[in-house]
Amino acid sequence: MGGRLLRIGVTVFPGSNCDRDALYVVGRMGAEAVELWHADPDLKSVDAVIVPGGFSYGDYLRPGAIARFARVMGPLEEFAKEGGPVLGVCNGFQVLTEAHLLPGALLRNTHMRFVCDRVRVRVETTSTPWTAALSPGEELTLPVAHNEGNFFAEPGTLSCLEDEGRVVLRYLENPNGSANDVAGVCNEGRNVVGVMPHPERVSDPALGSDEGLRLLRSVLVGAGV
Amino acid sequence: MPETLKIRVLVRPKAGILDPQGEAVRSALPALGFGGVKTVHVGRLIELEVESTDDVDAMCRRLLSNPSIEEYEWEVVS
Amino acid sequence: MPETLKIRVLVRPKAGILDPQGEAVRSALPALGFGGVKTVHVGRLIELEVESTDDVDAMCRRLLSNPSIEEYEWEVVS
Amino acid sequence: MGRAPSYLELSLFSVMWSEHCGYKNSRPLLKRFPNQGRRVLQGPGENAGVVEIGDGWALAFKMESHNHPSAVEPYEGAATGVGGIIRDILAMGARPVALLDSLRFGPLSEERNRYLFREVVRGVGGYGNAVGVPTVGGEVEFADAYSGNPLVNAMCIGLIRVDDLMRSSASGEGNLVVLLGSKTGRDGIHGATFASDELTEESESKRSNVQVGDPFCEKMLIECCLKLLGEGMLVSLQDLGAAGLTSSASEMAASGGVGIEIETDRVPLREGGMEPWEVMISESQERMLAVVEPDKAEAVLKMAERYELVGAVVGRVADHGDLRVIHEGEVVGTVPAGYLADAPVYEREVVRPTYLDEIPSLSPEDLPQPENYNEVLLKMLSHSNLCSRRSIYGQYDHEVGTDTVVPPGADAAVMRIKGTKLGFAAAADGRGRHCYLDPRGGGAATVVEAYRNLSCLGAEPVAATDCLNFGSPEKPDGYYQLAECIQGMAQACEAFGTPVVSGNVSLFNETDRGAIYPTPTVGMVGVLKDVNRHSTPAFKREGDMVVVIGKGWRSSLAGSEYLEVVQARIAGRPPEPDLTAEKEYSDLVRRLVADGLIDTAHDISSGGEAVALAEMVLAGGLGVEYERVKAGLLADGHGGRRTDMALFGENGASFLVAVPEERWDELQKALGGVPHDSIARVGGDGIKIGNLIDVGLDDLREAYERDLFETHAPEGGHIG
Ligand SMILES: Nc1ncnc2c1ncn2[C@@H]1O[C@H](COP(=O)(O)OP(=O)(O)O)[C@@H](O)[C@H]1O
Ligand SMILES: [Mg+2]
Repeated sequence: MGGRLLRIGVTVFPGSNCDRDALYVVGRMGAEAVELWHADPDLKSVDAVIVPGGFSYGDYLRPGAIARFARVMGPLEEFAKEGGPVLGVCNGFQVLTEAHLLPGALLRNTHMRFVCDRVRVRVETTSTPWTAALSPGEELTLPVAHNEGNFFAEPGTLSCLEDEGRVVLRYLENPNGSANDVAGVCNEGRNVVGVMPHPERVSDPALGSDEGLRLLRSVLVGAGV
Repeated sequence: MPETLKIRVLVRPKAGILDPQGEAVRSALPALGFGGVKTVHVGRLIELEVESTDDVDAMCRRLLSNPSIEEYEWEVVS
Repeated sequence: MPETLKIRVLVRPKAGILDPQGEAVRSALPALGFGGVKTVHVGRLIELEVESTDDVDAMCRRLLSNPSIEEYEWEVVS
Repeated sequence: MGRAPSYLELSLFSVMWSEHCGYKNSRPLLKRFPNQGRRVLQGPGENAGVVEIGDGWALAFKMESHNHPSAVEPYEGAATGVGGIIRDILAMGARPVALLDSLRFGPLSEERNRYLFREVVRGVGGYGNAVGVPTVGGEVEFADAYSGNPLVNAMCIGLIRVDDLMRSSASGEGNLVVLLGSKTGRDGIHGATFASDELTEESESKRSNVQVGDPFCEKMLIECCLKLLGEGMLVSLQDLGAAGLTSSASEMAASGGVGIEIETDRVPLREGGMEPWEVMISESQERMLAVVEPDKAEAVLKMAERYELVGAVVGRVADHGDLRVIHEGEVVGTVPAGYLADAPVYEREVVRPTYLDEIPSLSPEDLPQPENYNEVLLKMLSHSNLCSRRSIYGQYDHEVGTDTVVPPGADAAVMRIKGTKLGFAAAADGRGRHCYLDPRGGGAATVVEAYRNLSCLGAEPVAATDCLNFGSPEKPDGYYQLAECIQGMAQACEAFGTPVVSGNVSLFNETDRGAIYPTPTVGMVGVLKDVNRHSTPAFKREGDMVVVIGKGWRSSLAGSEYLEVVQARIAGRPPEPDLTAEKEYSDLVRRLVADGLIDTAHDISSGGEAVALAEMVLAGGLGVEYERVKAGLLADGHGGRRTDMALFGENGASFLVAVPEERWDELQKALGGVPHDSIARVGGDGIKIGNLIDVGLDDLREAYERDLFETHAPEGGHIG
């Protein structure tokens, strides 16, 4: 796609609350931010999609359980199956697992508390569009803020994720009881990535760090921009 | 060792009290292609294995339910 | 208008799946003077009023429970 | 009104004139607060105060109490408290961008208090986290006086363009009144009157009308209203709080000098069979009332639908000055809106309580001097009133919005404003014990604390909001405390040029165990012209010189934290705040930060100099060492006083700052005649004060970084 400004969509569900943060950061990435309203079954020909954090539908029933049925999800699933880069952050990660675009599920934090903190994570694979610009084994300090970040997958699935190198980020200090300290995973096609930490919250030196921006900008590298 | 009883506790929002979860699910259903659902209420299911039922009611009152907004019922299921 | 059926859906964590809420309740009980509780599991109670039961199972599978971590059962209560 | 009111009219009066809405007892006293200033765009009287902060931006902010609801149902009480204050800010047209919470509980040794504390914190987080407004600060204290009567004060700050300010006054005969948000149920019927009763066994049974919050709906309400305002579709906007439609409609009408007619059968209801009076006073949450021009009504309702909200035209603006309630086409109640909005006021005689003369005076001579100051320091740092608050704010999303520059943990939070160099800081403070020992001095000290905390970060304090938490004003002691605290606060705000632009009153905070400490809480906001020029308490560089500025060594043990924690006594009269010195030194520290001379500052407050130093060590992970010579000086208490007084005494008007050695001369010049003393150096792996204190970083952390909650506490429930 050469020099063309990349269009990155950000889905907005009722109750999403990191959508504006994501749209802002897409601008800082040097891409064009496109709002994708949950009720419009239209991805507006974006080149990549971020499913942002928040409390879609209040996290009622189960986080992501209702949002995954939103009209925008149809085209999003198509886009994902065709290999389009999709990043789910926090609640976005939960939505993508509920939609079966990513394996496993995110359970209640074992300590039963909402956790808002900054944690160290290790980049486990750089062969995804969202980590391509990082170095393998690199350590990042990223913010987490969630009630249900405790990644679970059947033992079989989990070992398969490990064997296929589909654990994308791993906690160096586990904030929620997550299996194998998993902080992020990708799908078989490696184009769909879900992470509990919030890269968009550390994408600005004014906020003390832009490690998140480096992660997010990977998608531009991947796209050869 | 004493054989244990299986207890099932159902906790639901008191009548008249706002049930945001139930309301959110109900209003979402049509969009998911599920019509004809009149009301939805979401509560908690708690299953216990106990040695005796003596304390069960007290547990429900003090810990398992919040009497200010919830009502509960319990039964021995086995 | 068609008279409605009251449905009760019980959703619980699959056996063997970590249940932080149940664990929290269990570990809180002794401090409150409630002994002799072997296991505690916390799940969801969903009560629906529907016109027909045709869709109920699909709703349970697709929306009300997450089959990869939860199991469900439902019955017509009235 | 010249005739006997109907039952409906009576219920309107009863809810509106109850203290909660009408400020019967406090209104005359509130007049003492200064409320003017060059930055003030909106003082008291609207839903929130508004101050201009530059570049065409303004901040709308207010603090509100939800004490009684939280005592009965802590999770929902706290949650709906947060929801309510957010809607006040929204009503001004501002986007809510920050929350703070000011909390008081009985000692954590009691199970009931642990339960209230745990569920209140969960409630604040449960609502704030979901609605997507970061909780960036607050404060919490534990004392017997709050057992059974917790205090839950929530503050919200909103950001708005000066030109976009919204008001609540209705206008335009024939304009339509639209209700937006959630359906109306029987929530909190008579809750407004209940909120001003003393808590009794009997009120425990009023639980059935507990209000439940729905942060999801609130989030939709925020986005919907901001969109409607952005597109200029609203004439005026007002939140529904205590007394529901009644207070909102009558206030909108009264302030606009018009009348409003409400058709109760047009209000979307959650339950059947609600009487008109129930609809009028229902306190169902997540609702806003808007005045809309007829031709825009349809678009407004469409917008509500887009945001999955209930929207309905429920009435119209009329030229008569009445609030008229219409049911099935019949007028079932008519009350002049002004009557409702202006409740009668009581002025009472101020009588000095005898307890003040019975407070034991403090003669340090008969206090035993501690043997081991390492133990004393650790005991102080691990005390529930001094230890880290991380286990609280770690449950609050304090980063959503990506504007939090200085998160909780410092003296105040700093927020940026995207697209500008501007920033603002906010802090909430209260000093219950001090106000009990000396109401006027304590009232002033409360304002001082907030002023100092903002200045530490380099922010210029511009205005304040407050929450007046007191016992019964119908008892002489209670009224005296109320009057005197207000006097002290007013004097300080006057001296500092920080007008009080909004506030809230919560009286009758009494249980069968007696009244709470008089606890006015103050929320203050300050401006940073360059948000990158701020300081924090954390030590940043080995070798920095640590300088005490102000009255550090003229400290006292009277009513101090040390006296209560270590000597187990509550006695003496804390030193009178020196407002002139407080302002002079605070302003100086702020200039030092703004000029880029220092990036490390902390005020000496609860726990005195030693605790303040330890906090700076803990925040930065770098140790500190008193220079030997000076240590001697301090050992005899900075000139002949007791060691414990020198280490842990409190006085105020004092700060600790740190600078690289090469800037020491520059700093001295800048300090000029202001009393200061270079006392220590950053370095080592702990806190070392001569031969008195030597504690390693790990021990400090273990004492300070305490988890204030039980581990794995289950959700909800009703314990105790
Ligand atoms: N209830 C609370 N909610 C959020 N933050 C809190 C709360 N209590 C304390 N904090 C934060 O912890 C830090 C220390 O609080 P405090 O000791 O009251 O500060 P100070 O003594 O400077 O007023 C501050 O940053 C404050 O914002
Ligand atoms: Mg301070």
